[in-house]
Amino acid sequence: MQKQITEANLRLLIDSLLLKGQRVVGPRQSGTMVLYEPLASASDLVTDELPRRSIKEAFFPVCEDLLEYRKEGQQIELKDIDPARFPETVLFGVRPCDAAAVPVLDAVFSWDYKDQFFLARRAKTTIIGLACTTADDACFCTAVGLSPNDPKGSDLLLTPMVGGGFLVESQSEKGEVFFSTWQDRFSEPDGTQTQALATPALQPLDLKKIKAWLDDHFEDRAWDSIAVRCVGCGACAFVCPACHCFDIVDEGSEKAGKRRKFWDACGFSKFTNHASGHNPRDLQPKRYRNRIMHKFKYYDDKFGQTLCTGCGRCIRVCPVGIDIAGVLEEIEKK
Amino acid sequence: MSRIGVFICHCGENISRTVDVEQVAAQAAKMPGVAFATDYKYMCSDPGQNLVKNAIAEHRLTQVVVAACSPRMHERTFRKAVEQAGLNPFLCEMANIREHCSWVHEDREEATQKAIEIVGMLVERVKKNRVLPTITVPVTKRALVIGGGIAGIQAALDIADAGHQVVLVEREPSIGGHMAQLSETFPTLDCSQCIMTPKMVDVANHPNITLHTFSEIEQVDGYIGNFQVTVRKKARSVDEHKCTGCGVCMTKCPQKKIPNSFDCNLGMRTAIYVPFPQAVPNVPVIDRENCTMFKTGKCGVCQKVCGPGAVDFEQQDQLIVEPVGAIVVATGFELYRITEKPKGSPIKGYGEFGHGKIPDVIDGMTFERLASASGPTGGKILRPSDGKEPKQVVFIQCVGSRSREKGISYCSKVCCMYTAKHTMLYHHKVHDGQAYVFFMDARVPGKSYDEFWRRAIEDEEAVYIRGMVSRLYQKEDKIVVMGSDISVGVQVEIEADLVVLATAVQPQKGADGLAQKLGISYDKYNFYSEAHAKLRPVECATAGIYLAGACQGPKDIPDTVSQASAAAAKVMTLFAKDKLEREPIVARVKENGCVGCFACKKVCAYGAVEEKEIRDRQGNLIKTVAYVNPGVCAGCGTCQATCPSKSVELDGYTDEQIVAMIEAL
Amino acid sequence: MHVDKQKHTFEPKIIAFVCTWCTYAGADLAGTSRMQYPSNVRVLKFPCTGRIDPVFILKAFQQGADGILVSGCHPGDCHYIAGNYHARRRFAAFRKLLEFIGVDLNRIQFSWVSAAEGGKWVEVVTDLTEKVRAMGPMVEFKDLVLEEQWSGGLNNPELQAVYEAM
Amino acid sequence: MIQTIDISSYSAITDAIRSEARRILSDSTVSAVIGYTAGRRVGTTQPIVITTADEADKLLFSAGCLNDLVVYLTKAKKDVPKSGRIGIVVKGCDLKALVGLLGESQLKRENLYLIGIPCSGVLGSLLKPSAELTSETIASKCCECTDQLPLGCDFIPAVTPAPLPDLEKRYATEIARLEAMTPSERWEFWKEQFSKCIKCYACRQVCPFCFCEQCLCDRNRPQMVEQTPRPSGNTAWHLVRAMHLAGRCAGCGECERVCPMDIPLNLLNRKMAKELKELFNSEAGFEVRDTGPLTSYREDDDQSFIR
Repeated sequence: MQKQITEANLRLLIDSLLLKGQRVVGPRQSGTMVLYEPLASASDLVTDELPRRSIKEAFFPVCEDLLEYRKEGQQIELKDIDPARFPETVLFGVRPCDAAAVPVLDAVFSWDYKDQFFLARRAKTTIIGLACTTADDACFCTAVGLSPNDPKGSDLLLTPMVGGGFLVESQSEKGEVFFSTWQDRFSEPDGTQTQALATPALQPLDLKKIKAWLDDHFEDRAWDSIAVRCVGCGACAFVCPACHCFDIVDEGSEKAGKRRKFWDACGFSKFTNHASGHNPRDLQPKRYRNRIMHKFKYYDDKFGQTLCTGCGRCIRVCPVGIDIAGVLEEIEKK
Repeated sequence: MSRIGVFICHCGENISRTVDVEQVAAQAAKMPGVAFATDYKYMCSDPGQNLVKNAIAEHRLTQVVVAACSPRMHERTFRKAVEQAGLNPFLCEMANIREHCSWVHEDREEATQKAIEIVGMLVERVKKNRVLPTITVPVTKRALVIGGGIAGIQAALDIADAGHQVVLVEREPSIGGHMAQLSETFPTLDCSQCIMTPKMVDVANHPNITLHTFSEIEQVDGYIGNFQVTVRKKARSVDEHKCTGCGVCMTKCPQKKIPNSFDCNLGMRTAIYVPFPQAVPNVPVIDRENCTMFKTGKCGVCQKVCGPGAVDFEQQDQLIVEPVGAIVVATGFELYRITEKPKGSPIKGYGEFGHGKIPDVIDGMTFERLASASGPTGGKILRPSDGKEPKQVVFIQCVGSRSREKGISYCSKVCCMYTAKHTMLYHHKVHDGQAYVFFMDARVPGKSYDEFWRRAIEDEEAVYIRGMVSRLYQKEDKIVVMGSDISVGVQVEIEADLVVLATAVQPQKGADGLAQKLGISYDKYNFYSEAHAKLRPVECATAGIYLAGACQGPKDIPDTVSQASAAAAKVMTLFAKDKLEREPIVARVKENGCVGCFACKKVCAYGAVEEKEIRDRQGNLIKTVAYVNPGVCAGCGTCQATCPSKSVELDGYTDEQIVAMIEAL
Repeated sequence: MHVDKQKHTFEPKIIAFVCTWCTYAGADLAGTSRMQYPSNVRVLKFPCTGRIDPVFILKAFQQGADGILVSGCHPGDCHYIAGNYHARRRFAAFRKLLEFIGVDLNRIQFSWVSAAEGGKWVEVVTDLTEKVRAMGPMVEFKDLVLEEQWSGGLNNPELQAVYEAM
Repeated sequence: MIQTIDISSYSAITDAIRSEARRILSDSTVSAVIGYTAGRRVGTTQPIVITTADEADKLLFSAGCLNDLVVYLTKAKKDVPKSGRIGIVVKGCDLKALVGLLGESQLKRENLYLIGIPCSGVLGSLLKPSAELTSETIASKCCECTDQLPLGCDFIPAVTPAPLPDLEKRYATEIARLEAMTPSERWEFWKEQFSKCIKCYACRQVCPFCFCEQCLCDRNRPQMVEQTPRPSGNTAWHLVRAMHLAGRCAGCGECERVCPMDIPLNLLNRKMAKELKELFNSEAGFEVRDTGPLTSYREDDDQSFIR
């Protein structure tokens, strides 16, 4: 279904949601950065900048509690966290490269083990995407088969129109429900042109060819030269909309504490460190290889999807200028 | 899970009066990991200890917390009891609920609550305690004594007499040190050489003493009980085993005009020489800098006249490795030189005393040689410039000493006494002469010392002037000494024939270098530091190294000999056991995490941290890590707090134990 | 000496990190001398102040300490020669860091208390306890423990509003 | 007023680096050279390790050469070849870090060939890489730089860096601003900063002094610092790091530059450097120091804060 909405109505809609007690998350200025954060009012919404971190944390928080424990005498008492407590949330202004990562995450979190924490949040969330009209030199969604107005993952997709306002397309049942709930705010499309979409500079990559090379080159000296500069931080993984590795740790004291789940990154030297002290990925090139392999081969093998949406965040934040698009181009040329 | 036993002591009523011990026991029983908790009237008594021992067996306890008095009081008692019950003693901790609780608080409720919390902290701590085995270190019962002055000689003889092997190393060609240079000694005025030379001979003849003269310490490895000391035996050019000490070489040597430093350069010696006639060993040494043979390649007279063929121009320095278990450092002192302003040292020199350019301004040791019957003048007091007998002699005390502006703030301790002695010796030898002494104040404590000083003034007519000399200068054949007498507030000017400066006592040159080799600490003047100024005055902080004599601070002969014997006694205490046992509270390096930044080594006051290479099976160096020598580590844990990755851990005070206590709060 | 027995509304938690040779012994002396002081202090014994890691202080604040005392041997008296000299530098630097991030330095006392200074121990502990009691609870680190990133929290203020609406 | 910074010397420096790298690689003085090369995006660079003379032309120096390459010499980077002598391009600030590592037994001078850069400044960030170098875009560390010309290098291009214009000392200003606040205002400031942290450890990984193989903060027995990226653990982590760097940090500012969450981390390090200078007259420089301010002591150190 297609509708359109004026800028003013969009803001009214957000404020209405907030008034209703709904949690609304969208890009907002937070200190020096734009981040996806709960909005206090529609005026918080920032639509002209890609947030520094991706939307994945709405379903897969930086850190969350899984359970609480308490010990007394010889007794141990456990208390689970109830996922039903997660609030209904509307995500506004999600970029297509972020929204597209959500179905990718769905696959892994609902695979053999159903991650109740992820899925509960996911079920209670409506994603309202926003197509891009500008791109910088790190953007490369078009190179990995997506586009600046790709509807993947969005329940509703907004596309800016010439002269203001947005064209709105529903992409799912949740989107339809949202339309019907808030029908007063939307109007039928009047044929106004949408603005020209962003045009990322990088040419489309041949992901099949890249995967074919990866299939055969687990051992290859190229990894050394590609990854020699990697210093092993987790910046790329943490800003990535699709990376989803996590660790679990008990925090607190002998007497009481909490079990927590928090982001982990395959670049960390301790990521695959065994209790024995042995580490199969003992050097950085092996870790970086895993990053590329996981994104463009393993995930594809298992779920038929690529674990990269071309948002370019990792390129922007990498301390040592590693450019995943450049790496892919290099592999494609081999 | 742990099965901890908690034992609450009433200490008669000392604890139970303010702490509800039953409630503490009841609360302790609920703490996670506690399997048994009880209280008892006197836990340290035999029945109390048996209660602990029985409970360990009955309740299969894995750790024990005794809540009673200070661990400083009874930790040993309970650890021993626990050990008797079959647990490692370090699995027992004490919670101090007496000194830190019942005795200092009156409110029963508050005190009880605090006692419960203290017990809780120790319960958490003891869970993280590890079994610690006692550390034993083998002991090589052989001592090294560095320095052959009276301190080194005394220490060597004492240790050797106790039946242990001693290696005595002396830098000069002969042992004897400064005491051999002295004429008479205070306060008895007995002849120094008469009491010194028999001891030197004893050293030479002692079956347990190996003597290396003309030798220096090259390198020191190892630790208490197990040092490996490399001694450089400098080329003497005379074979010690062949030489008979007949002295013909010296009489025939054509180089006869070399100033003899033993005589403070007043007398002359040959190029092949013994520093003084009573030298031990009585084996000459060739001074290669002044020997014609070494300078020009022509001469060789000594070699030709030597019957036993002992002269060996080809001799090389020899490196000898001596394994020893203990080291006594007795390197002595030297006198402050008014001419010198050593770089990097606080010493500033004495321009106002002529910078040493006036020949008749001499130091105390030079005066000793003038007064010595075996000295260059045969015991006559004759001034260096023209050999005349001085009729007016000015002695100036505290030259260098106690003078912050000149760089030395300490008192040299011996000068007041030896200056008094000098005035007497002078008066005895030059009956019509007059001695003047400029002094700040007289520091003469000690048995018969004050009497001795008074005698110099009252019987021997020395004139003591309280005040400092501001300047002195040569005027024809006199030295004009300008000073002030502050007791009467007038300027004084004396035309002296000879001026004797009581210059400060300083450590030997190179004392800092030797300290670095030994890994011992020293103060800003390079005096070696004792482990504790009062309670461990002869031990270095570095285990197995002891101090004797003036290398540790200015001392007179009686103090030096006392300290030398004390150091020897410490060595004998160490040697009384075959193995050294010590509490296993030492730091341990976790080599996995260590990256070899050696911050631990930098902060270790004991030199316990060594560098250790880790190699793979092919012998390739993987990394260099720190290694803490358990024989040397004192267990302060400064290394651990300094280590950024916490790769060194102090047993008994691990991070786990401490964090557990904090988290129990 | 009798401490005024009035009850206070707030009793601070004071953690003392002390060396075993001087300050712990000084505290023992206070005990054997039956001196009285507030019961708020909990003593952690270390071999030497040189062993005290600044992390322990952070940890103690996180665990709810309202005031912290670090005490050891007077300069020159260290049982281990120089541990207290190293500690002195370490804490000179660390307190500057704490001050810079906004910890009120009145909550941290450093002192030299020898084995003979039972009286000084009582004074130091009493003064610190009273000072911190007047300052009120140290809430900064405790509050931090409750803080969450927005996405992970279930008890954020903004969520409370959401729950109330539900 | 925005001033343009003169970096006209950088093309001559690039030429000089290339020819020197070519020379030392072809005559086997070194087995590898660590330098900068161009990135795909205009104006960006990335570190590169070259091992043959043919690759020398890949090297360059520009205002985009932000990295402190010294991190590649540390044990944290096991995969960089360390056999034989290594050539490395260093700016003055980088060299101070390298000197610090020499003092901490992490490197041996004889195994290094230092190519010094007469530096006129670099950009503060590459988020907008094509920016021109001006008084606005220049890195904060450059505003307080006193070491434009590194000393003690094996090779320095014969170029005199243009003196930097009088730039606002941003760290000094910011430290003074914070110092003037009340403790609770400062706490609020840092609480907000630290709460942003996601524990990606980029600050640690780029730091030349974070060469520990086993970071204290990765340990869980005991857990000295909470591992999770929550405000509490974040605060502890940044304080521990500031403390571990105190007296060692050479001021390369990499931690702050790479922080994806814009936490002003170097502010902590600059503050500690300032305090240690005042307390113990100790600061990072080009002279190798055997001990740092926190691994040494003086008997007469200040103890006015001790009762």
